[in-house]
Amino acid sequence: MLTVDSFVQFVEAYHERLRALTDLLNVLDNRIGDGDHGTNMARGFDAAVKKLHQSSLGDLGMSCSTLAMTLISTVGGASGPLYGTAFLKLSTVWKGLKSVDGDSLRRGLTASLEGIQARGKAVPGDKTMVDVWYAMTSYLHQNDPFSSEVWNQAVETAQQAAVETKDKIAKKGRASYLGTRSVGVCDPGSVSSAVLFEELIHSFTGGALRLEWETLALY
Amino acid sequence: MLTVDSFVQFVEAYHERLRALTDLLNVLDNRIGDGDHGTNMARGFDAAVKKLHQSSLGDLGMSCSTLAMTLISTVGGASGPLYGTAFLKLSTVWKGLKSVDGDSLRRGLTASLEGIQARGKAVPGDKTMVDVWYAMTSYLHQNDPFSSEVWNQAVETAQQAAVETKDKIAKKGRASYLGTRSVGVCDPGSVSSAVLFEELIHSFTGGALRLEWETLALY
Amino acid sequence: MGNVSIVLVSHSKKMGEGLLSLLDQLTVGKVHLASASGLGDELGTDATKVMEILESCPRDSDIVILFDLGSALMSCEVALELLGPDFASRVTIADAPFVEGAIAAAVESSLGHSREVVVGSALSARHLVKMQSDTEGG
Amino acid sequence: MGNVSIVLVSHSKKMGEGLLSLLDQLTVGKVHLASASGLGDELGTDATKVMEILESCPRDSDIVILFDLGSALMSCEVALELLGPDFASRVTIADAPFVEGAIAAAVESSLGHSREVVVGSALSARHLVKMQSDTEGG
Ligand SMILES: Nc1ncnc2c1ncn2[C@@H]1O[C@H](COP(=O)(O)OP(=O)(O)O)[C@@H](O)[C@H]1O
Ligand SMILES: Nc1ncnc2c1ncn2[C@@H]1O[C@H](COP(=O)(O)OP(=O)(O)O)[C@@H](O)[C@H]1O
Ligand SMILES: [Mg+2]
Ligand SMILES: [Mg+2]
Ligand SMILES: [Mg+2]
Ligand SMILES: [Mg+2]
Repeated sequence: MLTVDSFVQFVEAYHERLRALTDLLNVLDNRIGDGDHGTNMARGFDAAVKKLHQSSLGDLGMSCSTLAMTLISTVGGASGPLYGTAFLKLSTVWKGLKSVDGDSLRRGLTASLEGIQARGKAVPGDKTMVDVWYAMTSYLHQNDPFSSEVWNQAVETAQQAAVETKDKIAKKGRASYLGTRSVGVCDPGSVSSAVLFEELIHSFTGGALRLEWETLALY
Repeated sequence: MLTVDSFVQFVEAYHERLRALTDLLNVLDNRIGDGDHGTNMARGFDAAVKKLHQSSLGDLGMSCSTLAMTLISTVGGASGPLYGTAFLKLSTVWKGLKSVDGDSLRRGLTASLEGIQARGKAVPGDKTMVDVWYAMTSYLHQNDPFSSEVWNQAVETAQQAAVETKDKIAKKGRASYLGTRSVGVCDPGSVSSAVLFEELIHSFTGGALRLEWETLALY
Repeated sequence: MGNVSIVLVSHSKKMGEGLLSLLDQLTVGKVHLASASGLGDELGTDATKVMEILESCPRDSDIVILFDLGSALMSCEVALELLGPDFASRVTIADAPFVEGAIAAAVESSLGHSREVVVGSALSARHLVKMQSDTEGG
Repeated sequence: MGNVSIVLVSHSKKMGEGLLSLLDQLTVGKVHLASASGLGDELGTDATKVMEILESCPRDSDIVILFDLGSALMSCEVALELLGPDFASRVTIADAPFVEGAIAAAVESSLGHSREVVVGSALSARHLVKMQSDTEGG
């Protein structure tokens, strides 16, 4: 179950992870983009943590829209409007709710995926964060009812989808400028998305898996 | 006859004319371009006078190339490389000469016109300075031998060509963005060219006509 | 004042401001021009800044947006979604070359043309021949 | 270091520098990039500055120039004439959209491609679709 408090804890925890992962995400983006994804995400979630702490958050809808507005104004890169759109969609689905269960979470993530795809026009396989969001939501749709086993597997599925972007050719975003030269490096936004799911599910379940990342295998 | 001294006097005199005409040329350019032709030309010839005074000018070729180099680095607008090219061509034709006669002047101006056309790809009638340079050189080719009457007529021919650009549609330069809306205003570069010929011929003949300009009829 | 405002959305504040001054010179006050470029002084775009700049355009004017890269486009689209359909109906994002499209659009707007014509001229800037071979003559 | 240097010639110093920083971020030191833009801080171009910037490119590199407006092109052409035919033979001025062409050119150069390929990609940027309709899918 996710409440306003555990949602804020998720954002805090994800922010910590991003701080630790900034260099890795920059390196990945440097290889196939412009080298700023780690910096962008850390800056955005740094601002988000501050903003959430300052705001009086009545419900999860408000929490998500506050996060979204912060991201669209502070991340700077493509990931800003994309993650921003994801949390705007969540804020619509979770409007007025003080807590959400597994069904609501799945419904929310499905709406987010649709939002990300409408925004960036990417489809699964294009070597973008969509690959991870799609893998995550598909897994949740195919594995009802939810158990802690299912949540753990969902997190692993997301990681696997991120790792599998390595061998793909980027079709969207800056990495697509490189065409086939984008092969051999994981998509940075996919990695940041998989870690986001780790932390989101961890907060949601109060203790799902946190995964090991073989960072050197990512590029 | 033009010598290094009378060439420098020409540049000085033209500079004075440009200072007096800056606003008018800006207004014309404002109506059909970006409003800077007067400022551009005044800045360029201001720098040119200073540069010519500082330089030891062995011959007319050097005088013209010094002027040209100054114009291409200080005028800033399209007229910079265009007038710059004109004087570079003159410097080639007049290489090593301490003085030039009417034939040399005509040969030089003909080469300059070719240079301007090669640079800007305009043809007579496109409502650019080419209209005036073409009218001037054509007149000189048709009116041999040179007499003071011929030089006076040449200057009037140049002015008339400038005035006649008013009813034309610009095909080159910024004014061409306006299409038919460029009609009704004289081309600023044609006006600055006609005045240049007034001063050049005045220095060359030691006293040819200086014309009245009905400035209010230009736009 | 033309009825079509021109808004520039670039990743670089400098690039947006530089282009703005070029357009300014060409349109001499006849068009409302604005830039929502950069993430502060960093490279990036900020959808909330785009919203602000759009909202500060004259209310009776339509708006044409020129953007540099796909991620700027996404910020524009988020901004329009947040401003709502009524506002968005006044706005067209032009899929045009940033500089050449903006110049064409600004000139057309300064001539008092409609949003449709302004957008059309921006799109046509794709086909603009900036270099002319000698043989083409005129 | 790619064998093709990219030189930007804009009327606005800010616009040239802004685009340069965008290219810099994309090519992360793999390409020699330079801007010969503006007339000092004023709007305009300076052919002697273009000459200097061209001369300061690595001597073993070819050069592709992107320019914003026709008058910038004329300054480039004067610069090449003054540098002479040997130098000019190493240089191509691309008739391409300034921003989109420069990005495409810089990326291709960073991949080590030849001047021909770099210029080709700049020219193709004319046809770049920056906005994609939803129905186009991938
Ligand atoms: N059109 C798109 N659709 C979905 N995701 C995208 C798209 N474009 C970029 N991304 C995601 O954004 C990430 C890059 O984000 P970031 O580096 O912050 O922005 P930028 O590319 O503007 O520098 C990519 O790794 C990819 O996952
Ligand atoms: N392609 C061209 N060929 C010939 N003359 C041109 C061309 N483009 C512009 N001009 C001349 O240059 C003048 C404008 O000069 P100026 O205002 O100084 O430059 P800019 O147009 O770059 O601001 C025009 O009035 C016209 O006579
Ligand atoms: Mg990036
Ligand atoms: Mg970026
Ligand atoms: Mg002008
Ligand atoms: Mg100008």
